[in-house]
Amino acid sequence: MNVGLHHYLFVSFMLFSLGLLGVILRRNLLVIYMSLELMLNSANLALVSFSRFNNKLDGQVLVFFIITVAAAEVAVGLALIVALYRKRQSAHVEDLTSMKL
Amino acid sequence: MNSSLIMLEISVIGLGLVLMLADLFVPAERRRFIGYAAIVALGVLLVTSLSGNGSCGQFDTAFGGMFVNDALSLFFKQLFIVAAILVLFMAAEFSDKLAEGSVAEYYSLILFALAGMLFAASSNDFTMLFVSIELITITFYVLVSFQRGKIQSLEAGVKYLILGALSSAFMVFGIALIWGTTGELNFTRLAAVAPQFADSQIFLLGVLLVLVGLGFKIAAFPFQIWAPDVYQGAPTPTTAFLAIGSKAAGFVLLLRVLFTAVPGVTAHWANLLIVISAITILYGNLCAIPQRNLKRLLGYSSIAHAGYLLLGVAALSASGQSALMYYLAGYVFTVMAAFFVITLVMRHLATEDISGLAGLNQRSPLLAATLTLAMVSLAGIPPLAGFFGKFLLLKAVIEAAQTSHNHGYYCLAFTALAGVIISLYYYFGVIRAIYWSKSPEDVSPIVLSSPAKFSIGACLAGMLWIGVFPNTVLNLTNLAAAALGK
Amino acid sequence: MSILTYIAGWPLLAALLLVLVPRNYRVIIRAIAVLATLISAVLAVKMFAQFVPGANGFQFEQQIPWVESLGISYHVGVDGLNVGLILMGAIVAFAAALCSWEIQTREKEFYILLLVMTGGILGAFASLDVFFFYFLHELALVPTFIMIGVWGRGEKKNYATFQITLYLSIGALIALIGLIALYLKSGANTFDIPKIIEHAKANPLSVNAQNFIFPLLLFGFGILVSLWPFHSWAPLGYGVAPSPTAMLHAGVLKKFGLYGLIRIALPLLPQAAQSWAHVIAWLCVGNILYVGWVAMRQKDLNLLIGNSSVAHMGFIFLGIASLNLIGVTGAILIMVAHGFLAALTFALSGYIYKQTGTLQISELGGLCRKLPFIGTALLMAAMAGCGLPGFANFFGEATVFFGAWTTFPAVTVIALWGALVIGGIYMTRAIRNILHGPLPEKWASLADATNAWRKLPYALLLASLLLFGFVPKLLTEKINPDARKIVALATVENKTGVVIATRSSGRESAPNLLAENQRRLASVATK
Amino acid sequence: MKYEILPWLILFLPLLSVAVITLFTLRSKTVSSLISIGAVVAGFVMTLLFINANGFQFSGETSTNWLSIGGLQIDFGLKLDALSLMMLLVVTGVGGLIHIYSFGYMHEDRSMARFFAFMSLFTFSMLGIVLANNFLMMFIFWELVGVSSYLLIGFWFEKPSAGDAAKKAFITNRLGDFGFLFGILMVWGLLGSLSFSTLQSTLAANPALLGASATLAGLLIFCGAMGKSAQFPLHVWLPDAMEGPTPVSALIHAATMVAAGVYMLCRTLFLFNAESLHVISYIGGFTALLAALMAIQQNDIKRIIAYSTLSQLGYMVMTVGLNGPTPAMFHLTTHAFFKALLFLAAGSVIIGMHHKQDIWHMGNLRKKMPVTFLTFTIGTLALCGVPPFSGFYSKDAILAQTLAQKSYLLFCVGVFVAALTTFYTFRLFFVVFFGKEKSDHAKHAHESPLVMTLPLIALAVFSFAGGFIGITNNYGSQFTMDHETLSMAQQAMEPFKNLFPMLCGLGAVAVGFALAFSLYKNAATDPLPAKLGGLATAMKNKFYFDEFYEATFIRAHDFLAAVAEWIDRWILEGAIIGAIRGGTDLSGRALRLAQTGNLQTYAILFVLGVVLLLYFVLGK
Amino acid sequence: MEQINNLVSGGAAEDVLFYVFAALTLLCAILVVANPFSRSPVTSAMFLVLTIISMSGLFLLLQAFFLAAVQILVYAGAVMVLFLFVIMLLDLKEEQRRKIKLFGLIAGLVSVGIVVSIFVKSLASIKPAAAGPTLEGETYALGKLLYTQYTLPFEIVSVLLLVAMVGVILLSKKKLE
Repeated sequence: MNVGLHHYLFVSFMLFSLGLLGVILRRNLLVIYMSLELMLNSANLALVSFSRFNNKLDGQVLVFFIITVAAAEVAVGLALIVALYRKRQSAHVEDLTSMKL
Repeated sequence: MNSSLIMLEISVIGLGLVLMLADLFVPAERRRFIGYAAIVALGVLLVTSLSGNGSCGQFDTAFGGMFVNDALSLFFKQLFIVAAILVLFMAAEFSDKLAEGSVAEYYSLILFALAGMLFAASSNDFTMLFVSIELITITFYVLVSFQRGKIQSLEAGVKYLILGALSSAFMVFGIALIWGTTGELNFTRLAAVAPQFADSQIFLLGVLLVLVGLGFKIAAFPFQIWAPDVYQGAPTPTTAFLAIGSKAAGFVLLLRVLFTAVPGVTAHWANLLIVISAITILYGNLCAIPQRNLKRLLGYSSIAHAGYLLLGVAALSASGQSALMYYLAGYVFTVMAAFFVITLVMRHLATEDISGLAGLNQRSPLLAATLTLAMVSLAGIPPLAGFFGKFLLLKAVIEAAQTSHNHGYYCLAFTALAGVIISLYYYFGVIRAIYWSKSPEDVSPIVLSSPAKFSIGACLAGMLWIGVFPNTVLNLTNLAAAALGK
Repeated sequence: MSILTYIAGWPLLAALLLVLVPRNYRVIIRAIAVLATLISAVLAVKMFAQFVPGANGFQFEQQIPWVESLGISYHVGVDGLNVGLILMGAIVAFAAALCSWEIQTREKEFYILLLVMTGGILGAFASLDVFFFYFLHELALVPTFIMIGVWGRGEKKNYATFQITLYLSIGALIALIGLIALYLKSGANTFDIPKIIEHAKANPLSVNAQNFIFPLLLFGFGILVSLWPFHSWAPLGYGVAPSPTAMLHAGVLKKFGLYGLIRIALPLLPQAAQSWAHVIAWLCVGNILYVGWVAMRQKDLNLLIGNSSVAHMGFIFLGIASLNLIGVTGAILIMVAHGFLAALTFALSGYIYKQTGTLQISELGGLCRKLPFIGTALLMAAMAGCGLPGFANFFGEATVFFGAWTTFPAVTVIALWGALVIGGIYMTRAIRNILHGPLPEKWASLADATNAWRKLPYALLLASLLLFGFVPKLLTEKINPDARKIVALATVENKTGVVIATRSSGRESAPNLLAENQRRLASVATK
Repeated sequence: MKYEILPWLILFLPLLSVAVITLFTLRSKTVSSLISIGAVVAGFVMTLLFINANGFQFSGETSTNWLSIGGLQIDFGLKLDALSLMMLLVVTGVGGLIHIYSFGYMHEDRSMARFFAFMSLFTFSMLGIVLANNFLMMFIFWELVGVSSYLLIGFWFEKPSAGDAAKKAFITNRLGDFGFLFGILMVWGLLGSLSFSTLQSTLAANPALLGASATLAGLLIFCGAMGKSAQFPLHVWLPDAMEGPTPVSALIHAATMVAAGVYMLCRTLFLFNAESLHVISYIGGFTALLAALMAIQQNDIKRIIAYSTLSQLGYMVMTVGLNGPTPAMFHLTTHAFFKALLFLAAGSVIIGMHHKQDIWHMGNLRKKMPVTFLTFTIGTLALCGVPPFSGFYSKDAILAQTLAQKSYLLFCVGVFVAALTTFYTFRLFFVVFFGKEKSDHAKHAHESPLVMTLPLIALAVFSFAGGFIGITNNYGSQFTMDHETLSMAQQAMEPFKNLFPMLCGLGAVAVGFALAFSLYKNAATDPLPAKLGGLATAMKNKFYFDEFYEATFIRAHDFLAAVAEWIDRWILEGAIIGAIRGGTDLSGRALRLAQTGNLQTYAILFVLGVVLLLYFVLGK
Repeated sequence: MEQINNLVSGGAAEDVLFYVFAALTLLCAILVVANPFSRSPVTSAMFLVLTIISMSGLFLLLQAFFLAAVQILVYAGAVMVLFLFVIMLLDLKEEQRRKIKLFGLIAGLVSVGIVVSIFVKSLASIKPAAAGPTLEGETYALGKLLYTQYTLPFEIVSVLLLVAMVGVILLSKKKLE
């Protein structure tokens, strides 16, 4: 069987799900953040494969934007996590419960 | 290429840059005036955009149909600018709580977020949708965690960051699927091809994932979970802007996606929207009942209001959309008024608990009256804005029930009704705390600066004006809704 | 500008004015409130006097477009149905303002709310536009909640406020849904009541639509009027409410739902009204009999009055349910009469509370000795409450009985029992325990209402009751022509052939209905 | 009709007096009482003027429209005929005398002005009943006399017993009124009119119009009379009503109001069919018997007279039921004279005794209060039916009527009651006026002032002569087509036309007197309980009617009230509202638990939300 | 470029490479999320770098050369370095082995399972492309598109980067007034 769109999409879906699983299960903010990057990347993969099989370039442009935005997001996010760590000496999600109910 | 269409956005971004630079040259003790300068500039922009000859007034598309100026975008842009002006006023009052060196940045970030919202209002393409939403969201990450000295602010920032990024991931994936199936990113062109894919699972999946992202922005069930924490932790002006700007941006995009891009799909989702709207209303209102923290209370209440606003979406009609926008217009002034009072009270008392409101009418009758009226308007009681807005929304829903013979709409109307009644309980709780809880020993008066008085007055006037003379706004929203249907 | 705009407008304007008056100018605050309501009352009397009975259409009309795209306009006008109500409302408002001397904390806010409430009520009754009708009612309703919550008395205050807010909001909102549905279904694309009715004459609503909308209006409005079994808020709320609020709400605002049923539901939803009439009639039994019993058990004067006021609503519903000219006219008569009566009783109980600090019936007794004026007034009010001739209530109730007799004889008999016997029992028991008997020593220092200013509200309300009791024609000749129109619309025959027996004139049709009546009577007799 | 304005003035002058007294002269006892007395005396004079101008044999109506709604036509109209004119004379005449008497009787009371206001209100209402030309108007005044009676019974409201008695009277009357209005509605529903004359002509034209419900309608209307005239089973209020001042008892509970029931029956006699009349007559007879039995063992001077009133009312009702309106009205009129006289005399005794009312504290008063004694004697003789006192004639007419209607059982009852009446009246008479003084008060008793004794004397004259001054002529002309007017001598000889009933009546009087004389001539205590045992106790306790009603009617209502209140409190308010409120609050608190503050939970919930959304749309 | 192009041009080889890269990507991704041997964020980060690199391999297979490069440069080169830098900076210890919340675990697994099943189910609805893939890695075309049609988003993204910059500075400024 030839490798086609379905295969790539399957990988992309699995990647997305793995990322999701990471977000849900891991407790370290940084790891969660990495999992989020995984999810974004899965979208990239999907876009690129669609782009390839639909013969349209717009998807790749979108990927370009996604990568840029992701980079910006990571920068802000990491700065935030660092600031938080300085305050709390922890990057654990469970320690972030000063506001609830 | 009608790049002149984006003059407004360019001006706002430029203004943001100027403010940031101005910071370098203005002495520290006068930085407050940077904000006032920004307000004046925005006021000018508002007037020009209102005039009809300004960039917003030209109804056209640009950038290959990616950017569209129509009555809808015009309405929302005006709404965003008004909101931003009021937030800047609030920020000026709040500035002593911010790190001293970063006041100007705070203003300029507000302007950048505003730019994102303005772009969102004109988005007619998923790329635009994505980047404008990201611009708003990332700016808000910073705005939410702006009080670095306060753990709650940072915590709120992180929560918003993670969940925001999560929702972005879903949305991006959804966009990928939509584009992958249809090959179109442009809303208008998508609408033309979408009918072919109406039963394509993967296409529907894509649309749903986009809705997840937008649902997050407007804090609709089941993506409402972040709202209370973030509202509570964020600096109050940010909260206010989040409650209005971010939410409204979510709604304008939701309207565009549902009614411009995939109207055929939306038509089948009446029940989905009904359920989401109903649960959102109930969730927000029910959770708010035992709430004692004012900002958190407003967080829950904003969830409930997202639900009310969704009534207009669920109605799937022009009158529903028009009602939604009308409601938003009233909501701007109401929520701003509420947060303004909270800002000032908190600055004075350093508490966010409702009990802190005790004796407020002795401290400052104006603030007490303003908060009361805001609560009354949120509860939907005449003659303030909230009443007529709810009236229009209910009307739209019942109209939908009658035209579509879907009894779910009646259930929705009754749920909304139940929500309104539940909400009376906690809104009146706030009023009660102001007027008839035991006054504390010390009832030192809260002194208001004249800009604060001015902006509170403006909020009150807006609330009353929209409630008592609905014609002007209603005509605008009707036009906007008509533009959406085209 | 129509005189109606002034009647409703002065109190609202005065409320705005009060916002600007510093709170320590108490005399001025009171004076403004009293003056504004006085002006309203005088204008209302003038309007009532100038009203031409039986004139075609509405009088003192005024219409200003408000939201054209929805067909909403500020439209006021009176015909026989509301002319009496507005008069009653204005007089009661004046009396309530006079009685507000008992409020001694946060007076400014109280008077503002009172004036807003007054303006809202009067405006709602004058309104001929469904939207404003509702809008102004809400405007009047909210101050009620706040007044009860802030100035209420007793330890059940919070609970009562909660319950009254909950109930009335539910009622109002259900009615709102009904009204919106009606607006949409009518297809007239206007909220203007006369226009909708005109439009519906040519394009009547389908029976299905009617059967959907009517219950919404019935129960929505019914909750506002404490229709059984949605009544439990009323005694409780009135039990804790400050008396001016209770006067205005029980006396005037509560009539809104009934007025809405007559003004909107009957003419526009005739078939539904006909098929629901028997339900209303039997719910009245709950009001009259059941609540009457509940009233018998009350140990608190205000709760007793509150329950009796709920029971009175039953008669009005019965009049409406009878769907004939006599019944509907009687219903409106009671609405006016009960307005004065409820205001009077709550004003009096407020006085007693102010003097004694309690309304527990067991604690009181023999008050007639120390409070001859108040006692006599209370006695007269109680007598009016059990339907004594000479007071306006009697003719209302009697008329309702005559009207309902032809359609619901069994219910009428039960209502008679409720009115004459049960009403008599609880009223005389209350008098016996409050006014009669030896005076407990602790009340030896009570002071009667001595100066004319204090006596005025009670005297005014009593005089109104007596005036309409002796000369009911003042009202009936005004109500009659317009009630006839409403009834004519409400009794349009149903396509399916089920005709609810109605009769506009007993005398002419007496022989025709003989057989039917005899059958009914036989069934009553066997019961 | 000449002087059409006069009836209106007669009716409204008392109302005017009420208004003037309450609004202006409440402070002044004398002025108030004079206004009130003036109103009723003027009424009497105007009645005479009117009769003088129009004569008795006259029938006319004057009316104005009060209210008219579609088929409901309510007039405010006055019906003037022999019946109402005679009643006018009784009400204003006897009433006037009682008003004058009250001026003396109430002189010490600080609320005398209020008293006279109430009295005027009552007079107004009573006149309204008398003059009413339609059912609703009659009902209105019916209610108004009820309330004035309530006010007057409760006049000394600080006495708990007075308050209770007033309440009881009001509620019992209300029970009767319930039936009355029910009946009115029924008649209106069937005949379409409320006016007496229209009804009469409609019914005359088509007697079957009332159809099957004629009996029911008749009995319901009789219910009104049952309440007002205190007929069994609604008789219980009248004895208690003696808590009011004595003039009130005389005016309302002897002469006028209680007679209103009989008057109403006579006024609307055309409505009743044979069955309903039959029932009415038996109820009347039974009441007469029952009340007479109860009277035997009462010790309160006023109560004894009250029971005798009950008993006499029973006579009247019985007679109406036997289709004898003329004898009934005749007895009503004479009864008004002598019973008012008895009450006023009793009042005089009470004043003399410093408000002691127990007859066993009195004795030997004939010396101390000669005028009172004399007039009381006349009243007693009239009540017992000793010729030639007025009671003799009217009672004889009644007995004759029973025989004429061949109602032998009721005849026997009538005769037996006559004997009982004599017995208890003379028991009272002997114990109060003869024997020894049984208390200090009795020793120091004194005669009443002239303003009180003069009305006594006036009434005594009528009690004596009432039987042959033309009363039957006037009533007869109303009810009998071919009535012939009799001269005074003919009237005086009337009973002798029919000897059997007369002799029976006289025999009964003789028996009763003999018994009373033997038992009570000089008795210091009541010898009867020892002789009768349980029966006496039952009599004394009024055959336990109060207790019975307490246990049934009142208890049932209180029980239902308790049930209703329980449902209200626990089901409607407690369970339903409580559940809604608690449920709302609880669900709020429960939902809130989702907001744990933990980011991970939020993420899970978010993803669950996505799953929910996807499943909702795509899962099917 | 040329070499790689040649390397993957053969259909079978391409398929094999796909499976290799795909397996590598997923395996590394699994190790990012759930590494049975280590819970250190550093390990996760390193595996993420590997994931990204193997993904760019997939990009290459899809003829998206420019993006493959950007992926490595930006992600592996910049973003991940940032991550590692932060991890080092914060001196993060291993994630403490706190007790796993059963509810969280089950809910997470179930929900992700459902998401996967819905995803996979919806895969079936993808219509096979009408024509075979013809798109080659046209960097030029991509650039043109980016600077013509997509100018506006591009500019907005630049503002976004500015915001991010400002934000990072604001959030990381040492001085706290």
